[in-house]
Amino acid sequence: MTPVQIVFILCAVLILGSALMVVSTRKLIHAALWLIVTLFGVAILYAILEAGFLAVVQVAVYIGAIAILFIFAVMLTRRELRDKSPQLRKNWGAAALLGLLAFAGLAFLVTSQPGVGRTAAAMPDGLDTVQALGKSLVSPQAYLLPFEVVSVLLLAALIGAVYIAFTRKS
Amino acid sequence: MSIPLSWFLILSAALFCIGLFGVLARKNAIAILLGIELMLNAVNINLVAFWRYLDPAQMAGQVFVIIVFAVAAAEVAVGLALIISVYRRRNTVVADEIDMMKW
Amino acid sequence: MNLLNDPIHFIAQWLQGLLTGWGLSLVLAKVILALISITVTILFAMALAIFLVWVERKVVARFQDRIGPNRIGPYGLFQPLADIIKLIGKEDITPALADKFVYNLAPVLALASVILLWAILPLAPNIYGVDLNVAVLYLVAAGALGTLSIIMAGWASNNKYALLGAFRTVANMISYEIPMVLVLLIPTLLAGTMSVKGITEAQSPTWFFFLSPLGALIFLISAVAELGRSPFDLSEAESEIVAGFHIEYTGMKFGLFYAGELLHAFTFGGFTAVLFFGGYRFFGLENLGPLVAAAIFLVKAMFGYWIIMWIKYTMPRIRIDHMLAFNWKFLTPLALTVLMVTAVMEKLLAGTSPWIYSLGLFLANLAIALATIEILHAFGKWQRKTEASTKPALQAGQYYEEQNP
Amino acid sequence: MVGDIIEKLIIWLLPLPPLLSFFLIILFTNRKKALSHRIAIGAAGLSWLGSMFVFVRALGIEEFGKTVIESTVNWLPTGNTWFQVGVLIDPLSTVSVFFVAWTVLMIFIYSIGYHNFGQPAGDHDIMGLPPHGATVQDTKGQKHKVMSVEPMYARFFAFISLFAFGMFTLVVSNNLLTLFVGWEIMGLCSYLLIGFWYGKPSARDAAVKAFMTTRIGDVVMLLGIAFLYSETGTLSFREIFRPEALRALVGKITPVFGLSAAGLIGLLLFIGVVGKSAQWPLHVWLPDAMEGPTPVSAMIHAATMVSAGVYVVLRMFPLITADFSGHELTPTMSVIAFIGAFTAILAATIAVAHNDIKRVLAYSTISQLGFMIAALGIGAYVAAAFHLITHAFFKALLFLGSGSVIHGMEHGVLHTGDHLDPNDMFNMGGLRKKMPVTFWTFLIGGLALSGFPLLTAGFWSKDEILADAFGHGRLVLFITLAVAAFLTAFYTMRQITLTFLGQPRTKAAKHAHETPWTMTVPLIILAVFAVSYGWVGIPENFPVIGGIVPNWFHEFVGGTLAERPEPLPFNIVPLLTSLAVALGGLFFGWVVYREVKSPQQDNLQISLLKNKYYFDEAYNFLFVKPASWIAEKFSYLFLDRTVIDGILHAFARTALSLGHIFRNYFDKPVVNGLVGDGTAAVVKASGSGLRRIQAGRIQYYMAVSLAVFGALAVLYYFLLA
Repeated sequence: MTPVQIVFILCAVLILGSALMVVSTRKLIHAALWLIVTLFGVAILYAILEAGFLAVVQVAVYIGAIAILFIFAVMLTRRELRDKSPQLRKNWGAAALLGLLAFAGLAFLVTSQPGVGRTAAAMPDGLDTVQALGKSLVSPQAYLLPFEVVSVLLLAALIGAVYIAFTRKS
Repeated sequence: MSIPLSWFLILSAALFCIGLFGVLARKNAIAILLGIELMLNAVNINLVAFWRYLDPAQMAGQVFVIIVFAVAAAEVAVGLALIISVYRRRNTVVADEIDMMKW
Repeated sequence: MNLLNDPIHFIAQWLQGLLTGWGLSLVLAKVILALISITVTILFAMALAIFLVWVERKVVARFQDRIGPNRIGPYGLFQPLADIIKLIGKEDITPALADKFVYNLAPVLALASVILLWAILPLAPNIYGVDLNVAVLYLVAAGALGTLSIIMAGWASNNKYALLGAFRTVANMISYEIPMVLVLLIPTLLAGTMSVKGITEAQSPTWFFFLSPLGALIFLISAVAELGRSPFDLSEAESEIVAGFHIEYTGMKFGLFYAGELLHAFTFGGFTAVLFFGGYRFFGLENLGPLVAAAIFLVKAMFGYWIIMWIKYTMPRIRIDHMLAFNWKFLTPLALTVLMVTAVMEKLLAGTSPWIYSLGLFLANLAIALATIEILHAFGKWQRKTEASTKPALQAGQYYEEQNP
Repeated sequence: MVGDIIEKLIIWLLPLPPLLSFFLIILFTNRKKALSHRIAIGAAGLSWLGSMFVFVRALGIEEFGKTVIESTVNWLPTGNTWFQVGVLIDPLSTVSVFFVAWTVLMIFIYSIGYHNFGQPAGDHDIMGLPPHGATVQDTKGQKHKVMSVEPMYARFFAFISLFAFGMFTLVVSNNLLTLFVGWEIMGLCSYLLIGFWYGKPSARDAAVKAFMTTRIGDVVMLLGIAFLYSETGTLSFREIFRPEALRALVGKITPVFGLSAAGLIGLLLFIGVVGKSAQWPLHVWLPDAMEGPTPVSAMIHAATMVSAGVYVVLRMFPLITADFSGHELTPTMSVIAFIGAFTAILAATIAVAHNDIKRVLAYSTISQLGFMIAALGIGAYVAAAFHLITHAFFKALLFLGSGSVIHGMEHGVLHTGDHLDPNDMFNMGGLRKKMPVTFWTFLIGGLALSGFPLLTAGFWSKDEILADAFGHGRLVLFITLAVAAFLTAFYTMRQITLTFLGQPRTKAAKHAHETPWTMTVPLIILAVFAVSYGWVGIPENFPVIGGIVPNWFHEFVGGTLAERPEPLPFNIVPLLTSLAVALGGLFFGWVVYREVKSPQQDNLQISLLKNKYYFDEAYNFLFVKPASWIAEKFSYLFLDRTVIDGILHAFARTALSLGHIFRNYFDKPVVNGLVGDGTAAVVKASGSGLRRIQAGRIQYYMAVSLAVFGALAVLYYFLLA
């Protein structure tokens, strides 16, 4: 057990535990807050994987925008602040079974592939991942077009969201 | 780094399936979206892990993650707007009760 | 390497030698060392916050033509300690229907989100927490945690005023984050790095303030909004929603919010200094030693903090719709324009002499400022004209007749 | 270096201003007429500036055919490689950009006047119908009718802007895919613009007809593109035309008529061209397309879009002629040459008998395009390119001129209040005095079209085609084209005589009026080109004047090909022929129609020609009728009503009688008696079970799809992997 492995295991426990809380807790606002914990854990994972930029963006975008949006939505869609009735559907057992089956299948697939036990490739010397990422996002020879397309998608989604949620004054 | 790749993959599979459970089992439409977020994050873990373990000089994995971020933001914006708009008209956010095309 | 030239590493090496000498493994020693340094940073920031309470009270007193605290200690310097004792002595109330865990977590998170920023502030060339290569984004990410703490506090208090305050604050912070991120890109662009240390080093010979005065101005405005200080203190507009998100907090929990706000303001002063005013650099004086550099930095940060206070105590509060409109219709487009113009000018002027480079960027900013003023002027004219044409001016007495037929 | 980048950037940006203008007008300035046309013309002007910049730069480059300007970006990842799209400026696209930019700009400006900008809104004008005129009161209080502004003015400029975008895209593309995109955008715009006055049933029908007819060609063209891509793995012109790639294509024999791959692809692409350039047998849409506003006819159906077809053949020329050894024509080329020549003569004969001023020009366009196609079929690359450009100029000029005439006539019609067709040439006459500018420019265009010797551009280009046909020994073709050229001169003179010469034949013609400057200035500019553009392509060994001006066009455009075509030696026969047919046709046209006053006196109003060889009727009989017959009789009445409904009814009846039996002899006594409500409960349970299939519950759908996906994955894993 190296220290990194210990950190990974702690982080994994944090992620999975909070994710379980997200899907099982009765108070919806707590679910959203637990989601933030999960997202934070994933950010730590990114840091472990030496993707610092993504770790920070994960916090800024996911926690700073998406999770807050969730909390807003939760608050806007209720009369009382507490959820008292059960939040799971009646047949949640079947869903759990399906989830477990899917996990078993995925785990089987993952472990049966050759080379999953490998350790990380060496970081090339002098590679500034942030710079490389930036360059590949704006280089026409790399991912400029997908990047632009996605930005247009985002714009369209925002306009759509504003339009949908807009209260029309009749 | 001394962590085998399979750890990340198993973790991501587990997170994905928890998200799946959330999507399938929760009543509240917002909670379903929460589950979808978990699933997207599981995918992202995979992408970053493969980037790191296979070829760090090739930025495809990270670029994909950024695209997933954008898509997630778009999805949440539109999804939540829809839910709020439905709530205004129907006073419910339970997914099972929103089962008609028109009302 | 001695204590004066490189205090941090000197102490660190000494401590590491000490710990490994006790038979601890190197890894463990490093972990302990990291914990110690984190604790020291936090303690320093907290101590600073206590000092800031005094500064704030003194300065506001001067603005209001008073003397301010002057009884306890020289110049009232120990007043904050008395404040703290009073706060600790107060009853710690948790509302009955509050969400206890979240309620108690929120003030901690509020302060934590500020202290997180201290990890990346470079006090001197070799006194800093970490030199992140994504530090500028880290600033935004930590701000997101601050937003989170406020919405948690507002929700967990189970109080309508608190919730309304939290809504206002979050709308405020999320909106003003956009121009802030946009202008944060300007130093990044000019320095070619996102590391704050790199940005500090890149401000030679010219501070970025002179290359992009508009950028600095927008940063300051959005920082004030991000802090939720006047004129953007809608979250605690006393006449409307009493005290906003911290209405239910008493005692030291309130104290944490308060200290967090002051420290946040000071930290943003520090970031203004780092990003636009050369950080710890001041005409070569920083070469005298890291302690001098740290002093220079703190003075600059204090100057930034003082400007934020100056704004706070001289500007009246503005209405929420005005505030959001100001952001979306004015600040964001302006920030976008400044960013694009700076990027283009930077590319065009790259490789020319520093004088031409600086002058070109400065003039570009000046041109944008003039154009903005002209556009506002024309827009105002147009608006007045349309208003005049749609609503004929009332004759004397007409208004009264209309109201009382 | 920087200059190169800026140059490439300009080429990339060339098509963009019209697109932006389209969106701006559609989205924002739809209600502002002046702003809309300012935006559109500004955009066309920007593109024009860029085009002129590119043109001048390209002229300055030595051996331009070898050192073309090309710039590509990655677009679509395809496995390990990228599908690249980009722009290409070589001599062919340089000259094309030149004529496209000029004609587009002129037509944009002309449209302002044509749509009566600045006139009052009409009394009863509605969207979708041409303006009917407005009543105004002058200072004396007298009311009279004047022309009214087009109600969908802004929309028109939006559409033609989009069209200009398509054309520029097509011309600067370096690959077949973006070329095809531009091609289809133009197809769409053509549809929209022909049906611009969608309130008229004839315009609607014409739009649908144009769209459907060109669609036939386009589908085949897409097949050709797909085939080409699967054979070579690229759609970039310069990569396809690498000698190795061409050799590989020539070497591969396809099962279709034993053609080589190159030949088959060429043929497939050519069928697309047949649709777009209105060649026989897909020529029927073009005359009907005259239902659109006249600037549209000029732009789409004369100057640019139909030229795009010829442009594509020019582009793909190296591929089409890949297995052309020098003398023996390949099957593909023979087909091209035959269709071109046949179309040229067919359309020319039809044009002789028509009275609608625009329709005559439409058939003339078809005929001239036939000339170019025929020239390409015998390998006369430069001659075809030359005629393409000169034709674009003078045909745009003629169309705009005819629009000006119609406009003037409409003025007269409104003034007199007679209800007569302002397009009919027999209603005109003597307009040369009323509309002098239009007359002189129309005359120049007509002479250019007829190939009036030495002076006009049409002479030089047409002469070159004839010379090529003769020089390569294609005698049948030569004679066919010569006859077509004679007919061309004949009907052109007929048109000029009927329209402008003699005395006014109606009151409306008496009151016709010269059109505003926005319409006449483009006419004058285009007239300058219609004359002068021929001088850049005078053969060097032409007697007397050859060599005064160097044969720049041949040098420049010929450089596009890998092997620069050698100029032909001078031969007196084609020259004399073209002199004779041009002058003879003009003379006969004048002589015959000098005295003709009404259609009854016109001996050439043969019903076979009048009805366009009954092509429409034949197509109607062969394709449209059978299709509607199949739809109605077979699909609807037989298949749907008889077979399917019959089966269903049979089921229903069987079920009914069975039910009857069961009810009376089984259900009532047995089931009700024995099982009673149990059956009902079972039915109810299964009903509610089945209802879940369409419950509208998202999570249920998700679970089912996940289960199916999982089952498939397991199956795949165990059976296949």
